[in-house]
Amino acid sequence: MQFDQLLQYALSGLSTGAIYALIGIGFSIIYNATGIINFAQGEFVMLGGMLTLFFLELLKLPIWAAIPCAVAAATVGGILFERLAIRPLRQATPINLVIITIGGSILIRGLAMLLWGKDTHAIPPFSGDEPIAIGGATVLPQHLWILGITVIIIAINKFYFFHTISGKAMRACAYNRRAAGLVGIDVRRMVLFSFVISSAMGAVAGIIVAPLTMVAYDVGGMLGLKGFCAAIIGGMSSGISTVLGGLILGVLESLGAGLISSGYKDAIAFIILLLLLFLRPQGLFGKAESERV
Amino acid sequence: MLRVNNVNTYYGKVHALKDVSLALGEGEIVTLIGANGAGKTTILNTISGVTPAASGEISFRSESVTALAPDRIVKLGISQVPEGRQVFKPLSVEDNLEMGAYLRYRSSEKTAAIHKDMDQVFRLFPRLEERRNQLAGTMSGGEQQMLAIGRAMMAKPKLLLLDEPSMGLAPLVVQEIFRVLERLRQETGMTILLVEQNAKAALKLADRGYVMETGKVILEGMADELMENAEVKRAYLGKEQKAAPGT
Amino acid sequence: MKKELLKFGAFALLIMLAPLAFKGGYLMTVLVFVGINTMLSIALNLLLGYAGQISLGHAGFFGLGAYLSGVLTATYGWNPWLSMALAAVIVGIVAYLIGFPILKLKGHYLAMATLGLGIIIYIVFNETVDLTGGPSGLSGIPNLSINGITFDSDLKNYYLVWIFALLMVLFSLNLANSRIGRALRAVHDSEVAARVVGVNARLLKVQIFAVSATFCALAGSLYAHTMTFISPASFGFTFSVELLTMVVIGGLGSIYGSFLGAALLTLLPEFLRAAHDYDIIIYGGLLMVMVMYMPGGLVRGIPELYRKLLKSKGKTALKSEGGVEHA
Amino acid sequence: MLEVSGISQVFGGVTALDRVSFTIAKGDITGVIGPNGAGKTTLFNIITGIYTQTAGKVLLGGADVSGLPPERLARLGLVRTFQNIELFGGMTVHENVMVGMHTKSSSGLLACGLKMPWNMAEERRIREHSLNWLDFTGIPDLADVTAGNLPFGKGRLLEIARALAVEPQIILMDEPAAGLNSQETLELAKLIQRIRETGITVVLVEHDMELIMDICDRIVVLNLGRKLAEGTPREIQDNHEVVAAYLGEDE
Amino acid sequence: MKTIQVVCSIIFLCLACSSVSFAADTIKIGALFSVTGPASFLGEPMRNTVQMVVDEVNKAGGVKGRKLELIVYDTSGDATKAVQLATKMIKNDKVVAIIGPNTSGESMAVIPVVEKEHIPLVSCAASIKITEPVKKWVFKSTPTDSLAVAKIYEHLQKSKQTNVALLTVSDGFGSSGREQLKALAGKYGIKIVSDETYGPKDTDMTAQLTKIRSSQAQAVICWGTNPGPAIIARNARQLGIKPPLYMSHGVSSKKFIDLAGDAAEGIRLSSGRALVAGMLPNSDPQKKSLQTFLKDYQNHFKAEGDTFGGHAWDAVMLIKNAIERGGDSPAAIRDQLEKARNFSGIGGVFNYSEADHAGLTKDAFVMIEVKNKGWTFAK
Repeated sequence: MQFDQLLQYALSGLSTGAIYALIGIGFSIIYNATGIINFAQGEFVMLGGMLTLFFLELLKLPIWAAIPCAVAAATVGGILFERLAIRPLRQATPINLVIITIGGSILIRGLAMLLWGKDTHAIPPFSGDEPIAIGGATVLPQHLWILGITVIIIAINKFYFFHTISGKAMRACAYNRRAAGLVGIDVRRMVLFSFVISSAMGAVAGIIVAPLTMVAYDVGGMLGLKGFCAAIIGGMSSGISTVLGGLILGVLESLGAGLISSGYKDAIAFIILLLLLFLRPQGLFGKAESERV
Repeated sequence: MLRVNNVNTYYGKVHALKDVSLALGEGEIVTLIGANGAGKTTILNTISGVTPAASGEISFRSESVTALAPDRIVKLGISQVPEGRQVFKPLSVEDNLEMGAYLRYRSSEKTAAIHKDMDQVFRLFPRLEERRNQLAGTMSGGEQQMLAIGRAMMAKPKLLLLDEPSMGLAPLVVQEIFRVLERLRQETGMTILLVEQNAKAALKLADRGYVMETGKVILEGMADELMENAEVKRAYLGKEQKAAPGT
Repeated sequence: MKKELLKFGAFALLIMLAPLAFKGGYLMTVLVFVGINTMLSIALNLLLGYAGQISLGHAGFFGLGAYLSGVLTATYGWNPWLSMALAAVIVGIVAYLIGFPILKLKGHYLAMATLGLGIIIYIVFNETVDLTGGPSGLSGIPNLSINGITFDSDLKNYYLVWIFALLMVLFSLNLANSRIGRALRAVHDSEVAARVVGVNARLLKVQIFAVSATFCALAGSLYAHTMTFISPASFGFTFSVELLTMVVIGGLGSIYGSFLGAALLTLLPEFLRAAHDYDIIIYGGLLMVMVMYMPGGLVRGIPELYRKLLKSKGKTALKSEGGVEHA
Repeated sequence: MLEVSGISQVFGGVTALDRVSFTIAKGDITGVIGPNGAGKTTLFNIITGIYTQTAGKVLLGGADVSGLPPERLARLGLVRTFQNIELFGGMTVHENVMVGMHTKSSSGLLACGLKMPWNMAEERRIREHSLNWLDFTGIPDLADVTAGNLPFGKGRLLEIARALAVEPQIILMDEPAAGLNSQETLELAKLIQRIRETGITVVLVEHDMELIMDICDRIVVLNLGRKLAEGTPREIQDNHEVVAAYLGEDE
Repeated sequence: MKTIQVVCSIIFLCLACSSVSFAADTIKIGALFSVTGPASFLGEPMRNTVQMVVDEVNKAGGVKGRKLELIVYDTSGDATKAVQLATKMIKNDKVVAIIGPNTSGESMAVIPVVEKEHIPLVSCAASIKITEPVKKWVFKSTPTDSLAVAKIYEHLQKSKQTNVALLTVSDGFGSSGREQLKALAGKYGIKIVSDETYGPKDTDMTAQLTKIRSSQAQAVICWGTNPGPAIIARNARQLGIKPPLYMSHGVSSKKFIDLAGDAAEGIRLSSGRALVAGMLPNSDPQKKSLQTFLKDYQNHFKAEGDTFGGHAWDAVMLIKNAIERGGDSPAAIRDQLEKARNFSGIGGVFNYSEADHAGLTKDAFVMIEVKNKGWTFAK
């Protein structure tokens, strides 16, 4: 019984954590390319879910068509955001960037509210909702979709960043913008790319999680913060450490809720985050040398 | 091939280049020497578009490149090997070289051609081939310098700008690097603008040289002439103290 | 120095006479909150504008002040003034202690840590139901009173709050023009250079963090005693962000800017009410536009705008003259 | 006055400094020179407490000050300037120098905010006293200019005035002549000599050899992280190793 | 400094202008709802309903020949704003009575204002604290949560389920429910074996439910508003939780069934009669009001009216009736409200008195069960 419980906590935590991881990677990609913490990242998660709903219900598209349309539309949103809010900024101090992305997130949320109303909506699961037993625990098919798609996205990411020219150029740019310019990489293009990728990833996260959690115009805030946490735990890397960061956060939350106190579970997550920042500001897996100050 | 006419550049409030003019002919190796802070690096960065000129004119193959962005200038055939190497440390040696050819990939040049050039870089620097899958950050300073040169060559430049390739390197390594530059010139006939503090090594390699001091070109001439010029030594070490002290 | 005093005098006079214009209308209520928000944004500005350290958790200190004061008076029947003083001291000490580890962090990491701190405090308000009343809030907090005068009307509260706010303005102005204020601004401009000439940057940052938190706690106590009811929702992350916005929109490093920012953001909903549901969009959009086109905040942006307007007037005048010539 | 003994610094496997030792005598002007990448700036950063060395000791007036943070060193009378001048750009020239008197004043935060009488008196002293240093460096007429708007050369003078306001025993200058024109460099040389006359020990890292050779009493040469030579300007100019390090080896 | 003065004077001038109120021969009623913010799902139908009722009343000739004028402000769920806006309605708009706010926190915050200014308030929030102890000027139309708790406990008692697990949301609604659930348990011989909470924005409650599963609970009571309970219903189904799931009236709208889908089947909840209006016997005193409300709402908004809107309907009607009986001064409205008897509204049959400003009994609630994506009376 005790083991079954633990298994259930772990499984629930993993699927929540996978979402945090996807959002967290979105944060890291933009951060590495531009040095910006994009507080509007959570809104792309919301857009993913809301747009899927829009294509499903209003345009009556089948789900397999609605999803790519939603991702594409959210990505366009990301491009617009970069072009209209980030690029024209004259004094791009960190504080101004924080405020402009917060302003952007309020704006996007407001637009979504006006367009689609304040109601919460359900989205049908991709393949039924008959629980599947794993050991003494149960999961839904959607959980498997979440884990599966997360793995695929991370694999695609890995492939992109390590095996394509454009991906390598982005890493080069993240490491040393000036040298990247000197070999002919257009830095502004890479910044735009980073917004494209992370808005698309945010949207995917929003879509795969929507059948479980439902969507409303205001779901982005908290998810965004948790994703940010995951990215910090992972040391702002756009790779596996942020994934681990997300999973650890998800599992800790789930265990915290199950074993300690459900009321304080978010507090537990944030206390761990604070301790981590105090003791290892470079993230749980970062090397001490790559200290970011 | 390259003409720099009366260029003035500012770093914030510092007037780093004062009416600097120089010229390079096709196939020439020209060196720019002078003490630190003389403005040598600034010239290279101004040519590369990193720190644009406030006034003056730069033309490459009779085309103006004065106000272009760095990536456009690379596209026209000017590659810089920056001071302090600045290789992409988290990327492997091979990836670094691929990044050098970034624009060629973007203009969808055949991968085979690019790989052929990579093999040529490996021929020049066999040590890079041994370490092709190693992360650039884990290599020694000399190897990183070789990689930086290789990376710049991958763009198939017509003009190579080299910024202090000997900086912080042990004498033996410096010798090796200069030997490679010599070979590079023999094999490809590449035009090179070499910024060096190590004046002897640079002048030995170069056809011509310019001497800079506090943002100005104070001397120019054939390499062997400059080698003998006492003024060069003065530019480095200050005027001789033997003659009446206090002047 | 004299100029500075004159400025303050004029400002104080303006504030003290403002009620005459409204005759106890509802705007007095709003102006009470402008006062409280001015205190809060001054507090944050001391930290952000002077010492250059961001905080996304200041609503937490505001809440701590409000709850300490509220619980001590409403539940334990303490004297409001005493509980207010105690709340300020406790919050100051807590901030001082937590300041050492937290201010070691920089930039986005500091933002994240303070954000986390704010959320933890918020959760504690929510969860310690027996003490705070939890999400339903805490009611029955008494008004402050002195010499038999109870601060129970908007007008009285206005003067109560603004006397505190003006004292804070004065304190902050004094501080800004003192060795400590200069050292803080020096740390902001170049930490390494400040340290090299003997400024203990770390200690100074922690001290100002504690002062900033104490100011927030005072504002919180005043809020609790004027509202007589508090609930955790007023002290969440959103409010921290709103405070940050006030400071940036008002103008970093300017005490009067803090007032402008607080006034604008507190009064803005009054103007946006006409826009109904569109207000959130206008709010978000305005935030972005302000940062884009007035990155120095109102306090620098307005004079600049004014100059530009003058210039463009001059230009059009010139142009028309030119036109005449050509004609 | 200042003694550096056996300083080594390793950055991520690369040795930037290798067992560097030398002593600086009280009242001297000492130059530290060397080609690019020789480790001069690293050494400077170690002495002034910005980096902590991997090995070795720094002694100030006989006391071990290794690893002390810069603010402590300032109180012990060691102060520095920066190559790319680090001014407090948002403050006036006068205020910049007033910050320099931080260690020579003591009012606490509360006293400052509440304008206590003793704080007022101290403030007046700081205000007046700091003007002397502007006079000393020859920029008293710029007192009310915002530091960020100063031309580079004047900024350099301000930085020195601010450092002098600390009333140090020893001042380290990182490339003070960088970015100055020849007239300004000349004035700088005079200023440095006047500083020495007040009894302050001066250490320079400099590339302007003329300046170094003109005003230094002793010179320390670094190359590739090691101490290459040490001596009077004459000795250094005649040292073959130094010439080789600068101009390249004769093969 | 000049600029500051200029700016200040501009701001003050603007405000002075905007605060001029126009006198007209209408009866002004204020309404405070959080049309945006976390409780907007309550505030929006309430605002719609109030607007609708006022329009209908005016169409029918108004009250005693005078038109009603509605002043609605959005509090966006912020207690501070609620207080400001309440003051604004009273001082600038000169309203004679206020409806709302719809959250307990905001209502509690507004109470000192109306008490001081002597303006009657009919709150649309659930917390028992609003009218207990009785405050002279404060009434409430939304049934107190303790009544809903009593109804559920009565049901559990009947079916002999004594061990219950609580899963409540950590916002005003949930924590007030949790308090009542704990307070009344003893009275009905109920034992609380597990007491869990979740955050209003949480997306997965399997951890809490797993813990509940391992307890000895015979029933699970969830207190929250959408979407949380829908997620809980789905999580419970996923985990195969056997004990029946009880919900509060916080989910009594069709929306809940839409969100929870199949997982909603069999869930029981305490609710007002609006959900089952069609199934009520004609003898039910509320039937007429319910049908009017539902019909009007359908006509106006092309959507199904829910209980939440209903609470606002009751509030306006109570005030309207009070004005009809006694005139339009705030004091008269207050006195007449206190004398309201046997008013059959949407939320129940109201009987206000000097000692009771909530006016309802637990019979305001019925136990309902979800069956075939619809509602039936629970056995």
